[in-house]
Amino acid sequence: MHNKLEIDKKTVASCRKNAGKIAKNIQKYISLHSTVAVERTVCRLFGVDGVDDIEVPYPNIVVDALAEYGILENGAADFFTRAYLHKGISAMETAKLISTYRFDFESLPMFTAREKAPYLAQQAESALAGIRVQKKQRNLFLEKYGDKQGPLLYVIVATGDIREDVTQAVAAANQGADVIAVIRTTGQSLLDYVPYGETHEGFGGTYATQENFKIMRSALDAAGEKLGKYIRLCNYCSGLCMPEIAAMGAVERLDMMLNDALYGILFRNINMKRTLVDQYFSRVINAFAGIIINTGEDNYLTTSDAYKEAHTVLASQFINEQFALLACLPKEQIGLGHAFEISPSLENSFVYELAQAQMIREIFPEAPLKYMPPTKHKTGDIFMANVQDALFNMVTILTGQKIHLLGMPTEAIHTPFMSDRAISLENAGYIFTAMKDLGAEISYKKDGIMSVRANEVLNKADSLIREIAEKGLFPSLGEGVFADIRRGEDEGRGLEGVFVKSKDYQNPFMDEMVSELKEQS
Amino acid sequence: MHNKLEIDKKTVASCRKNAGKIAKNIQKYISLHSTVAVERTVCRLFGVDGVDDIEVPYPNIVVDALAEYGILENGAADFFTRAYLHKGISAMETAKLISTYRFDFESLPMFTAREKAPYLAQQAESALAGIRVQKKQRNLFLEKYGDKQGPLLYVIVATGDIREDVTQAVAAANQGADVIAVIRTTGQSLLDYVPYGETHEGFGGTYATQENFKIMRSALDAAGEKLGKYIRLCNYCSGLCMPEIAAMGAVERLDMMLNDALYGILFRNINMKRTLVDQYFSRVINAFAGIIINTGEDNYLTTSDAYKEAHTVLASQFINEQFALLACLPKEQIGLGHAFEISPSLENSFVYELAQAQMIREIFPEAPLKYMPPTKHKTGDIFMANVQDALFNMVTILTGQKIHLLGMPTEAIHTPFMSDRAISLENAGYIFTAMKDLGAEISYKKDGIMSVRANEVLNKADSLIREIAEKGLFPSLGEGVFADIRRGEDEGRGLEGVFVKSKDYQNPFMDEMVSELKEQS
Amino acid sequence: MSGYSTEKRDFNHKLDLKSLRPYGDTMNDGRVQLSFTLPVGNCEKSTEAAKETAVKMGLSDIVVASIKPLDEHFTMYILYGTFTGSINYEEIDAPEKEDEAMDMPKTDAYIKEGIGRKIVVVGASTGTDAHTVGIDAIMNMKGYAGHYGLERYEMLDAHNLGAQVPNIDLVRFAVSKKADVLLVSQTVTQKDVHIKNLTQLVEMVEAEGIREKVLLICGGARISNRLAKELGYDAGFGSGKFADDVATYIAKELTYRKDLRRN
Amino acid sequence: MSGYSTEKRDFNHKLDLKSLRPYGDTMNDGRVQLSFTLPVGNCEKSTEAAKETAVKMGLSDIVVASIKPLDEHFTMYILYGTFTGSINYEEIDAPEKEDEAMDMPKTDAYIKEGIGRKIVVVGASTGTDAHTVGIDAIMNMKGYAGHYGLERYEMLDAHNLGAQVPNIDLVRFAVSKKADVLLVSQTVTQKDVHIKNLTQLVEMVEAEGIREKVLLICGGARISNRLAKELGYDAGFGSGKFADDVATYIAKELTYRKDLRRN
Ligand code: B12
Ligand code: B12
Ligand SMILES: Cc1ncc(COP(=O)(O)O)c(C=O)c1O
Ligand SMILES: Cc1ncc(COP(=O)(O)O)c(C=O)c1O
Repeated sequence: MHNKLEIDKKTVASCRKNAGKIAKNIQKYISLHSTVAVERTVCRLFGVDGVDDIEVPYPNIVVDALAEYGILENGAADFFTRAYLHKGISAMETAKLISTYRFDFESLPMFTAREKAPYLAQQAESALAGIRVQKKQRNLFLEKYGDKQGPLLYVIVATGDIREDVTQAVAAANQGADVIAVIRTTGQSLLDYVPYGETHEGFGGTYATQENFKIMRSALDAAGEKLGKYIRLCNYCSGLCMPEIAAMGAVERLDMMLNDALYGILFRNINMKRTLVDQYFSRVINAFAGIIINTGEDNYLTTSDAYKEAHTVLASQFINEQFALLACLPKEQIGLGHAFEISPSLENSFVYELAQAQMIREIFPEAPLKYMPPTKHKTGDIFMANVQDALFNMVTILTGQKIHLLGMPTEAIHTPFMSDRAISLENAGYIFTAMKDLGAEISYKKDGIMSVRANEVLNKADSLIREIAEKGLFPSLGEGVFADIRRGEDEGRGLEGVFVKSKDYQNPFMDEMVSELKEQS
Repeated sequence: MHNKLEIDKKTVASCRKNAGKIAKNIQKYISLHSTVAVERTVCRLFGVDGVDDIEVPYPNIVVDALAEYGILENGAADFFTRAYLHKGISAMETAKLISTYRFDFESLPMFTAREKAPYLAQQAESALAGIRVQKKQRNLFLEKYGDKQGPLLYVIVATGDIREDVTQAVAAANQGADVIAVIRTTGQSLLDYVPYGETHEGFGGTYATQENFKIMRSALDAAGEKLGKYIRLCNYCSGLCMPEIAAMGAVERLDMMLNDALYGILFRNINMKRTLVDQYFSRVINAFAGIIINTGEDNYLTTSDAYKEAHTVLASQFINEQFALLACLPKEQIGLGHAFEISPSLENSFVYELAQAQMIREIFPEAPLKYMPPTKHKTGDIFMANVQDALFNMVTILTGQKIHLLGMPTEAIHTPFMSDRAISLENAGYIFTAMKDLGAEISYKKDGIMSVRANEVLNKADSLIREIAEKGLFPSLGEGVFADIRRGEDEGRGLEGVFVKSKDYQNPFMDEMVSELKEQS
Repeated sequence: MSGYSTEKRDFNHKLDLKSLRPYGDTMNDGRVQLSFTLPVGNCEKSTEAAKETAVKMGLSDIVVASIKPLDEHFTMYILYGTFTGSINYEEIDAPEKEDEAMDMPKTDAYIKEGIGRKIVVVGASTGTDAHTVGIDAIMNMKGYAGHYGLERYEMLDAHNLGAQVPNIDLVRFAVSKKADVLLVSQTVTQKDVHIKNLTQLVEMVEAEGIREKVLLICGGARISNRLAKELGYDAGFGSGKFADDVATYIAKELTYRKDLRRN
Repeated sequence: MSGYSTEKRDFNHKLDLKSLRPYGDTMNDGRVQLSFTLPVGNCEKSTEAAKETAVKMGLSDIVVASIKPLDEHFTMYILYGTFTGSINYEEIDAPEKEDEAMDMPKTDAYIKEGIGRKIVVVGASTGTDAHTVGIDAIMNMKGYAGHYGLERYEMLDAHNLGAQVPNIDLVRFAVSKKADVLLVSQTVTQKDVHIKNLTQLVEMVEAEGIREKVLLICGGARISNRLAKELGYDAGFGSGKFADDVATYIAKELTYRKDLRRN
C-alpha cells in the first residue's frame, strides 16, 4: 500500500501498541469469566436446539436451570458430560427432561477430568466437523466461481418477513449485489434468547433465527448457482446473544457477521463485562468458521458529529483489531467499519471523507474494510440522496474499500424497497466502471488538506488510545470517550448473566477452536 | 495554469498556427462578401424595427427590396444614407415607404463618399452608444454585486412561452442559477428573419425576439436585485440570422450567445459561405458588446461517438478560437464548448472525461470554457441521470470549467420542469461545496491513462488541423471531418443571400466596432 | 408571406386556487412524476399495465420514461403524466398556524412570569426504539443545528432518560419527579410500531391517573401535530422542529392552562 | 414467559393477477413514489394540499418525504403512498407480440424469396426536427449499438434524406424513386409537434394517391406501435428497436401483402 497521505508510521505503531495493552488487560478478565450466552452456545454446540411448547428455547431452559441449581459455574459442558456419563443420554434428551422438570439434578454425580475428556473431545470434534464442512463448502464455491476482486456490493434486506426477504435478496443478487445482509428486527439484540423457526413479522428487520439463516442461505446458493457466483450472507452477531448467533451462523454458513467489541455496550446499553466476555467466544467461532466480522464504528458518526469524532472511529478500530487478534481472527477477517457521514453542508466534506477513508485503508492494509454510506444527513429528497451515495461510491473506488454497504435513496423514509436497491446498485455499478483506474491515476498534495487532516485524526486517536490505556477501558467507557455515551462498569443489561468460572469449568469447543486457530496462524 | 497532464506545448503551438492559417484564408473570402442577414443587421442598427401588417419584419422588407432593385451590393447603409441625403428621411421612415411601395428607387441619386461620411458616422455613433450603455450597465451591476469566482451555473428555460420562461428563470435564479439561457423554438435557426414581439408558443423552446429578450432581461435584473447578484442572460446567435440576433442581444444586454463558426454549416445545413460571413459580423458585435460567445463543439459528441471524436472537438475549438480572434473577440469572451458525452458503459469513462476536460482547460487557459452535460446517454431513468450529472459536476469543479451547463434528470424525457432544475442545482451545489479544493489536492500520474489520453487527442487534433489547413476549410467540410457530416461548398440553405460587396459598399457599424476593438487590445 | 408568422395559441395559464393542479413547466399542466414496481416480468403487456395503473390514478398523457426489470418477476417503471383532477386549495383544512418560536431567554422569562417555578420535563425514546439523536436534539444541553436543548433552559428541569425506555419506566419516573411534561420520541415507524407504542403510553398515563396533570408531547421524523392529536397527545413535533419550538409550546400552553384553572 | 414469543401476523402476500398492485417490499403493499410541484408557497396548508392531491390519486398512508420550496410561489413534494386500487392484469389488452427480429442475412434471404427484388426504402427526419441520430441508427451503414443499418442490407435500396426534410420533399422523393417503404423519424414531441407533423405526412401521402402503395413507418423515442397505428401508419418503432426489427417487419409485411394480392 502506497503512503499517499504521508501518514506517520510511528504514530500508527504507538496506537497499535496501546490498543494492544487495552485489549490484553481486558482479556485477563475475560478468561476468568463466562456468561449465560456463552453457556447457551455450548448447549447449541452440544446439539441442543428447538423450543418448548411455550416457545422457550431449550438452551435457555438448560442454562436457567443450571443457574437455579447453582451449577452454572462449571459450565454447561461439564453438566452435559456428567449427564451423559451418568445416564447415557444426549444433551438434547437432557434438555427435554429439564424442560418437563423430570431431570434429577440432585443425584447427578461428579466425574474426574480424565473420565469426562473422551466425551468432551468427541462432542467438540463433531460440532467442529459440521462447521468445517461449511467452511469447506464456501471455499469450494469460491474456487468454482472465482471471487470478486474489487469492492463487494453489500445491500440489506429488511422486510420483517424472511420469505419476502428472500424475494428481495434474490432480486438484488440478480442486479449485481455480492453480499446480502438480513437486518434484524428492532430490539432483538436486547432479547436474552434467540427466537426460533421461520418468522414473518419484524419491525425494521427480520428475526435472526437459525431457520431463517438456513432459508436465506439456500436461496442465495440457488441464486448464486444461476449467476455463477457466490453470494455472501451477513447477519448480526451482537447484543445479548453474540456467541449463540455466531454458532448458528457458523453452522448455516453465513459469511459475515456484524460483531463489535464495544457496540453493545455503547449503543444497546449492555453491560460491558457481559459484552466483552461474549464477544470473545463469538469471535473465536467466527474466526474458526471463516466468517468476516464487521465492526460498528459507523455508529459513532451517526450519533455524533462525523467530522469532530473521526478520531474516535480510528481509536475504536485499533481496539477492535486487538480484541479480534486475541480471539484468533486473521487480519483478512477483521472487517473494520467506518462511514461517510460528514455533513454535506461542510465545505470540502468530500475531501475530508476521502482523506479519512484513504487513511484507514493505509493503516489497516489487510483488513476487508466495511464502509458505510451516508445515512444521517439524508433527507427524504431521494434525488439528492442518490447523489450523496454517488460520492460515497467514489470514495470506495478511489481508496479501495472492500465491503461496500450501498446507500439507499430512501434512507430517510423506509427500509429499502426492491426498486431502491436497484437504483443504488446501478449507481455504484456506473461509478465503479467509470472510475475504475482513477485511484491509481491520482496522488495527493504533500501537506495538503488531506494529508494534514489524516495526520490530525491519527494524532488525536493516538492521544485517546493512550489515555484509555492508562485509565483502563472500563473507567474510560464511564467517561463517554465514544459517541459521547457514558456507561458504568456495573450498569447496563445482562450483567446478571456473567459469572466467574469454577476451576472445573470447561468449554471444549472454545479450547479446541483456539488451539486449531493458533496452529494455523 | 499547471501542466497537470504533461501536454506537449509544441503540438499545441502547431495546432494554433495551422488553425490560424485556416481562419485567415477564409477571412479573405469574408472580407469581400456580405449577406442579407448582415444587411438586415445594418438596418436594425439604423433603427429599423417592427413588422408590417402581415408580420414581415421591416429589415426583411428593405433588404428584399434592395435585392430586387439590384442595389444590395452597395449595402443597406449606403442606401439609407442616400435616402436621408436625398429626402431627409430616417431609415425607419424609408422602410415604411418601401413597405407600402411608395419609395421611389429609380430616382434616388448617388452621393460621394465624402458626402455620406458625416451621416454614416453619426448613425454609427448613435447605435454604438446604445450598446456601450448596456455594456456599462453590466459592468456597473458586476461591480455593485461582485462577480462569482467559481463555475457559473447555467440552466435553460424552454417552455415555449416567454412569460412562463420568466417564471421558470426567476425560480432558477432563486435556487442559485447564475446564467439563464432561453432555448429557441425548434427550427428558428432556419428562418431567414427574426420573429417579432412577445411570443407564447414555441416547440422545445421560445422564439428569440427582441421583445422576449427585453422581457427576460428586465425580469432577471429584478430577480438579481433581490438576490444581490447579477444574473446573466444567454440566447442563440446562430442560424440564418446570426448578426441580427447579435445586434438585438447587444441592445438588450444579453451576456452570452451561442455562436459558432461552423455549427450552422454542420448541424443546420446552412451554406458555409453564408455562415462564415455572417459569423464574422455577429462576432464583432458580440465582441463590442462584451458578450461571451459559446461555441457548439458539444454537438459533435452528441451526434458521433464521444470517445472517438474527442480530437474533432479540440480541432474545432482551435479553429473557432482563430475565427473569434479575427473578429476581435478578447480571449475572455471566447467560451469554447465541449461536453461530457462518453458512454457510461465504457470502462474508465470518467477518467477520460476528466483527462479531456483538463486538457482543454490547460490549452485554452483564458477561455471561459462552456462545459455541456451528459445528454446522449441519458435515458428516462431520472435517478441514474442525476448520478451522471453528479460526475459531470465533479469534472467541472476538478478542472475549473467556467460556464457549467447543468444536466437535467429528465433530459431524455422533456424540456426541464421547474423541479428538474431545482434537483440539478442542488446536485451541483452539493458537489461544488463538497469538492471545493479537491482539484488543488490531486495530481495525475506521469504517463498515466489521463496523460496518455490527452496527448493522443491533441496529436490527432494536430493532424486533422494540418490536413484542413492544407486542403482548405471549404473542401474539408465536404469530406465530413466533423461529426461525420459532409457539406458541399455551394449546398445548404441561404447561399442565395450571399453577395460580393461593391466597391461602394459600406458597413459603418462594423468598421467602427472593429477599429475600437483593435484600439482596446 | 405567411411563412413569417409565428403560430400563436391561447393558453389558460392563470392560477386558480379553487382548482389547483400540479405544475411542470406551465401553469395548470398537471404534470407529475411517478415510480413504482409491478410484480410482473417486463414485457409489452406489463408496460401497458403500468400505464393502466397510472390511468387509475387519474393520469393522462402518460409517458413511460423508464422500464427497469428488477428481476424475472418484477419491473420498475418511471412515468410522467398529467393529473386530470384538481383540488380546491381554498377549502384545504390547514392545521392552525403555530406560534413563532421564542428564543431561550424569552421562554425563560415567559415561564418565570406565567408559571413562576421550574417546569419539570421528562423525556425518552421509548419501546424498542434505540434512536436517541432526535430526543437528544431536543433535550441535550448542546442542542442541535444551532438550537440549544431544553437542559440549558433556566426555567426547565429537564431529564432525558435516553432510548429503549419501556413506557412503564418512563411513567414511573415521571410520577416520581412530579413531571409537568412528558416527551416521547419515536423514530422507527415500520409496520406502525410507533402507533402501538404511543397508544400504549397514553393508556398507561391514563391508568396512572395523571393524564390531566401532564402535557403529553411526542416527536420524530414521521410525527405530525395532527397525528399526535389523533393519538391523544397534546402536541407532536416532526422534522424541522427544534427545542425552541417545543419550549415555546410548553411555556405558553402551561401558562394558558394555569390561567384557565385560576379563572 | 410470553416475553419469549415473537409476534406473528397473517399477511396476504399472494400474487393475484386479477388484482395487481404495485410492490414496495411486500406483495400487495401497493407502495408508489410520486413527485410534483404545486404552484403555491410552502406552508402547512400547502403540505396538506400535496397530500390531498395524492389522496385524489387514490393513495393512502401518505408519507411526505420531502418538501422543497422552489420559489416563493412554487413547492415541490416527494411523497410515498399506498395505491388503494388495483388492475386486472389478465384483462390488459397487450399489443400483439411482434415477431422476433431476424438477422441481416436471414432478412435478405426472406426478401429474395418473398419479393424477389430489392425493396426501395426512403427515410428522413421530417419537419423542423433536426435529430438525425435516430434515423441514422436505423438506416446508416454502420448502424447503432451493434445492429447494422438498412443501407447495409443487400436486398434493400435505402435512401436516407437526413433531417429537417419538409414532408412534401420526402413524398416527392419517394414518388420519384418508386419507394416501397417510407421511414419517418420524429424526436421532438413538445406540444405534440410530432403528431401534427406525422398527420400532415399521412395526408400528403394520401393526396398523392400512393397510400396503398407504400408501407408507412414512423419511429422515435416517444413513438409506439400503438400510437403509429392511431395516426394512420402501418407501424411505429420506439426506443430499444433497431434496424433488424424494422427490416424484419418490412420483409414479412411486404411478402404478406404480395401474397395477399396474388391470391
Ligand atoms: C442515526 C440512525 C440510526 C442510529 C441511531 C443512533 C442514535 N444514537 O440515535 C443507529 C445506527 C443505531 C440506527 C439503528 C437502527 N435504525 Co436507524 N436511522 C438513523 C438515521 C440515519 C438518522 C436518524 C437521525 O438521527 N436523524 C436526526 C434527528 C435529529 O432527526 P429526528 O430523529 O427526526 O429528530 C428531529 C424531529 O423529528 C424532532 N423529534 C424527534 N424526536 C422528538 C421527540 C420530541 C418529544 C419532540 C418534541 C421532537 C422530536 O426533533 C428533532 C430535531 O428536529 C435514520 C435515517 C434518516 N436519515 O433519517 C435511520 C432510520 C430512522 N433507522 C431505521 C431503522 C429501521 C433502524 C433499525 C431499527 C435497523 C435495524 N433493524 O437494526 C436500527 C435499530 C434501532 C432501533 N431499534 O430503534 C429506519 C426507520 C424506518 C422506519 N421508518 O421505520 C431509518 C429511517 C433508516 C431506514 N431507511 O431504514 N439508526
Ligand atoms: C442528440 C440530441 C440532440 C442533437 C441532435 C444531433 C443529431 N444530429 O441528431 C442536437 C444537440 C443538435 C439537439 C438539438 C435539439 N434538441 Co435534442 N436531443 C438529443 C438527445 C440528447 C439524444 C437524442 C438521440 O440521439 N438519441 C439516440 C437515438 C439513437 O435514439 P432515438 O432517437 O430514440 O432513436 C431510436 C428509436 O427511437 C428508433 N427510431 C428513431 N427514429 C426512427 C425512425 C424510424 C423510421 C424507425 C423505424 C425507428 C426510429 O430507433 C433508434 C434506435 O433505437 C435527446 C435527449 C435524450 N437523451 O434522448 C435530446 C432531445 C430529443 N432534444 C430535445 C430538444 C427540445 C432539442 C431542440 C429542439 C432544443 C432547441 N430548441 O434547440 C434542439 C433542436 C433540434 C430540432 N429542431 O429538432 C428534447 C425533445 C423534447 C421533446 N420530447 O420534445 C430532448 C428529449 C432533450 C430535452 N429534454 O429537452 N438534440
Ligand atoms: C456491530 C453492530 N451490531 C448490531 C447492529 C444492529 O443493531 P442491533 O443492535 O439492533 O442488533 C449494528 C448496527 O449498526 C452494529 O454496528
Ligand atoms: C452554436 C449553437 N447554436 C445553436 C444551437 C441550437 O440550435 P438551433 O440550431 O435550433 O438554434 C446550438 C445547440 O447546441 C449550438 O451549439
